Amino acid sequence: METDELIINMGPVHPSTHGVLRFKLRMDGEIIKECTPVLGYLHRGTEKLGEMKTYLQFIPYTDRLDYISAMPNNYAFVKAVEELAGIEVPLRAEYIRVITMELNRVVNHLVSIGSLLMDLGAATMIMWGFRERENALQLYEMLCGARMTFNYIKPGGVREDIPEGFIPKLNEFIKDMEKRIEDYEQLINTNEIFMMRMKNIGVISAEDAINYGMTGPTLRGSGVNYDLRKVEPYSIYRDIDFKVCVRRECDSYARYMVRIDEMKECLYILRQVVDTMPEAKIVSNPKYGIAPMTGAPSAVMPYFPRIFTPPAGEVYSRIEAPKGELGFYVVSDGTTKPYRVKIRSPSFCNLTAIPGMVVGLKIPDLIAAFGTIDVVLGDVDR
Amino acid sequence: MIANAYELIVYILTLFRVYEPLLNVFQALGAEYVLRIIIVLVEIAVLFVFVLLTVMFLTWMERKVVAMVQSRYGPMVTGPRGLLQPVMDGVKLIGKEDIIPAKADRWIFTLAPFIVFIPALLVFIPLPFGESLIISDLRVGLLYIIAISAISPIAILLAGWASNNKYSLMGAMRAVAQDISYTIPLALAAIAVVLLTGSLSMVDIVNAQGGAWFGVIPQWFIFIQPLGFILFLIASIAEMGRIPFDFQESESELVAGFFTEYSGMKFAMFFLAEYAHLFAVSGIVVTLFLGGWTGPVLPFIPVQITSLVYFLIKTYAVIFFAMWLRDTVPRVRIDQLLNLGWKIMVPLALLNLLVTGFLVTAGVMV
Amino acid sequence: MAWISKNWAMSGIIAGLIVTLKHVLHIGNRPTVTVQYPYERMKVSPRFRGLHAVDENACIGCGICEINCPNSTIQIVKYNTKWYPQVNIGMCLFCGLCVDVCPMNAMKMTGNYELADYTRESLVYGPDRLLFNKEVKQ
Amino acid sequence: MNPAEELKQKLPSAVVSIGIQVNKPMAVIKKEELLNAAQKVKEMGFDHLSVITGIDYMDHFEVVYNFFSYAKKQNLALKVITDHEDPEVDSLTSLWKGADWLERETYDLVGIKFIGHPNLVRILLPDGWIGHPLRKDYDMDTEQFVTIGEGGEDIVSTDGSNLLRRK
Repeated sequence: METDELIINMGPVHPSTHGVLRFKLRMDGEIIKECTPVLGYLHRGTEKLGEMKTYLQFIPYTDRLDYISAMPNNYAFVKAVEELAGIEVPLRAEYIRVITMELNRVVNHLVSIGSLLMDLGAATMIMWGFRERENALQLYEMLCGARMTFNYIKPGGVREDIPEGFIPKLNEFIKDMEKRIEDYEQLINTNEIFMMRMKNIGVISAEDAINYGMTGPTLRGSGVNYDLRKVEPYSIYRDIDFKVCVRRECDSYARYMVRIDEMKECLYILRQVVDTMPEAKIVSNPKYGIAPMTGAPSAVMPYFPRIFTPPAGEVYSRIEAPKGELGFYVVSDGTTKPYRVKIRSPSFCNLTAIPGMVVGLKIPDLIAAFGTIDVVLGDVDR
Repeated sequence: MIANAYELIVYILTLFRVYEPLLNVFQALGAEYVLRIIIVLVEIAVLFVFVLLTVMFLTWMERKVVAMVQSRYGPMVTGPRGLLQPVMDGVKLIGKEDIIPAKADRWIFTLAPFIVFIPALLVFIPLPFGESLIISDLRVGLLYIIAISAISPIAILLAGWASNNKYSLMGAMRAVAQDISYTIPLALAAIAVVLLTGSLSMVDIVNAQGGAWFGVIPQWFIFIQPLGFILFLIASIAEMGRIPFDFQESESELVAGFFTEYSGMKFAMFFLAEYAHLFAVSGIVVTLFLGGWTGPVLPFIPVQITSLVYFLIKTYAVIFFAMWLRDTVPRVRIDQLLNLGWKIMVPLALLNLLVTGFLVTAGVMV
Repeated sequence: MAWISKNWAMSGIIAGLIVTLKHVLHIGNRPTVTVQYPYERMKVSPRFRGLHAVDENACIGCGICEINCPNSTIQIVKYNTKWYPQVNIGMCLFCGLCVDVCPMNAMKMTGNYELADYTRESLVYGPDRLLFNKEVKQ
Repeated sequence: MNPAEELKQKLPSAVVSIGIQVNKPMAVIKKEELLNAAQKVKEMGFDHLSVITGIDYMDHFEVVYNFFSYAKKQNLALKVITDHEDPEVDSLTSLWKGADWLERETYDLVGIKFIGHPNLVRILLPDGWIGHPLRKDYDMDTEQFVTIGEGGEDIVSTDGSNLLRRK
């Protein structure tokens, strides 16, 4: 019997490609022979924009990279700039930054697990995830006035101090989340169908994962004990007690479990940070700002640099974003605008591994593996 | 003793003293058969209206159950608690443009929704909704039901092929593979019930479950055939094509499976057929294993009404289970599904059949 | 047999069914959380970054917000003999940089988030729609 | 001894100079010796290629490779300087599979050719895009329009008059 290979275009509009990614699949029946991701449908030229905008104007654009977890993006860029200019940050600002970033990690993993489960056919989890995410977003709204695109972290500090009532609400959120994660685990972790779908699917060995440049939970799911928060502690992570969640199974289930464990670890970190937060209400470095002309400190951050010129030089600085290693390569020529901004986005580099992971599997496996890679197309295409 | 819905209508008409005059009129015209045809049409119309209303209610109920699981309200705006939402959906779908893809096979593409929809209604003919509430108590009722529901994969294949879309075709192929591999354990599990009753008639099957042990525990076949019940339930969920076995659609993999290209009223027909199927299969599960319409007889209320209520309560319980399961579990993979069907369910069903047959022959179970 | 009990005992699925049933029956703190949007609204926080508002008395029309806006959303236009910012909401990122840089604290952001409109032109909010403190002047 | 010095000791011919790039050691490598140096770097334990950055300096291009070693927890940056006319460097895809897309991206946006890359085509922009956007001399004023051809390929043109456009 004469058979023919089937070419399937999965995407750019497909329910489970998380946006506008397109997979060109060469199929033999249900089996994938070759998978070619086609990117660029969401390319907005962020790096070029970085050359056209001042340092401060570029921060809102970093929000739009990985819009599920925007706070680490803000921080990664600001950290690069701070390293370049040698700015010191008040301790309280660092604590606030860590709170926001860890909160964002929880949010990111909720969305990630939820959309993974929805792709597998269980629509409940994403609604539960969004239910808890809503509480976190309300916290963000309280903190900086925006729910997803924050523009909150600034060179030398943060935009505003935490408002009254934020910490009790955060504590409530942490308490609530701990119970909810138990629900998730009961719903998903031991579900036989889920295990059938996830175990031994999308296997990538530690060597391969490193070679592909995968980072974040996807790498830790392959058994590499690597977390930039531990390896190159930035901000106040040096003083925080937490453990790196590693799984050795290398498959999709391991990556999922890493995310669940990381959520719990995040809540642990949040508890610590809230308990040990310094009282002094200084959240920005007064050396790098001008007080407003009206004299009285305004409601918004008083010492916020209006014109900001780091010295000429170049820096590569990376942080552990929820999806992996997020790096900004910033070249400054001593003017108000960066000469070159290069974004090393975790989604882009993690996605590199997909074609190798899925050959010989079926379409449902591609979806399971792709879901555990956890990409956001804004981050891939930039 | 009123055997079926025709006789029930005749009985009601007689009760109101209109049947005799009507019969006389038609007999005078020498066209008695016209009256019969009219009565049959009336009962079919009543059935179809009932089924369609149930289907609309089920779409509402599905959304409500999903919403409750997911901490939401579900539809709330149209009508009380959003009860009129299905009507609005219907109006919306009728108003949609009816798109036929340029390279689709027009005739088959148009025909397929009807071929899906009609068997979904025909299944109800030998299904007893209550004491004497049955269109026709076919002596091969169970066989008829299994045979009729085997038509739908053909229609799905037609729809998938005619759409000229790769996703549709893959969805259709999956649907056919799944239907074939699950009709066998379904039928085998049902045959075990037939062995117990010695009849394919649905009414006989219900009547066989009418008694009670020690006057308390109803003699439902679920207690005699627990394995058969589980197999039948799983196989029928697979037949219905619902999560965890919704391969024909498998939204996140194949966009919408075989009805990717359908829109408007044609899409609505697939949609209605799906829920009609859900209702029918739940009714069959109830009839075969949960005692059908049997239940305690209440005084002063006609047994037709109480039995219908019992039947509907049990059926909605099964439907709720299907919806509840749908909100809990992910979808299995197609090859895992076929493995489950052929390597586990078919042998278990055969084993169940063997043991049942042995016990029936030995006279332990009657 | 061990394989069957491991894979087909369905204990995980039953555990999941229990969790979802708890939600259906609202057992344990599991309320319905939906906010029925057009009929009920959530309260936005005081810091919410919505539509801009300009203090008519404080604004000096210096144009610093115009310079600092990343998307060139703001233009300084003449209105009632003075110069005021005009904001094109259709391009606005709602980043709040204009609020941060205003030397007179004249620029504010309100909690108004229902900004959808039928035409692009009506998304341009001129000083007549942005200014507050109008009554003080008269 | 930091890794850049170690590299200079091992491959004195390849390393032009060494320096510090904000607390990360950096070595400037001769263009011809890049593959050699990368091989050596990998042997030294730098198994994680974090990012490849191409920078247009108007008169020359720089390609910066940032490495990290999981075992030693050290950073190292390699920098290659190419001329502006015909920027070409060796591809590292044979050593790091992750370099594949990073190099394609650099080619796409900066226009640096990687010799030996198996599939050096544009990755983010459509095929046939005119110019490389992250070059400083990229023409920002020319509008380019992408349509999809019969075979599904991208067609880039500068004439948008026949397209349906919003006002």
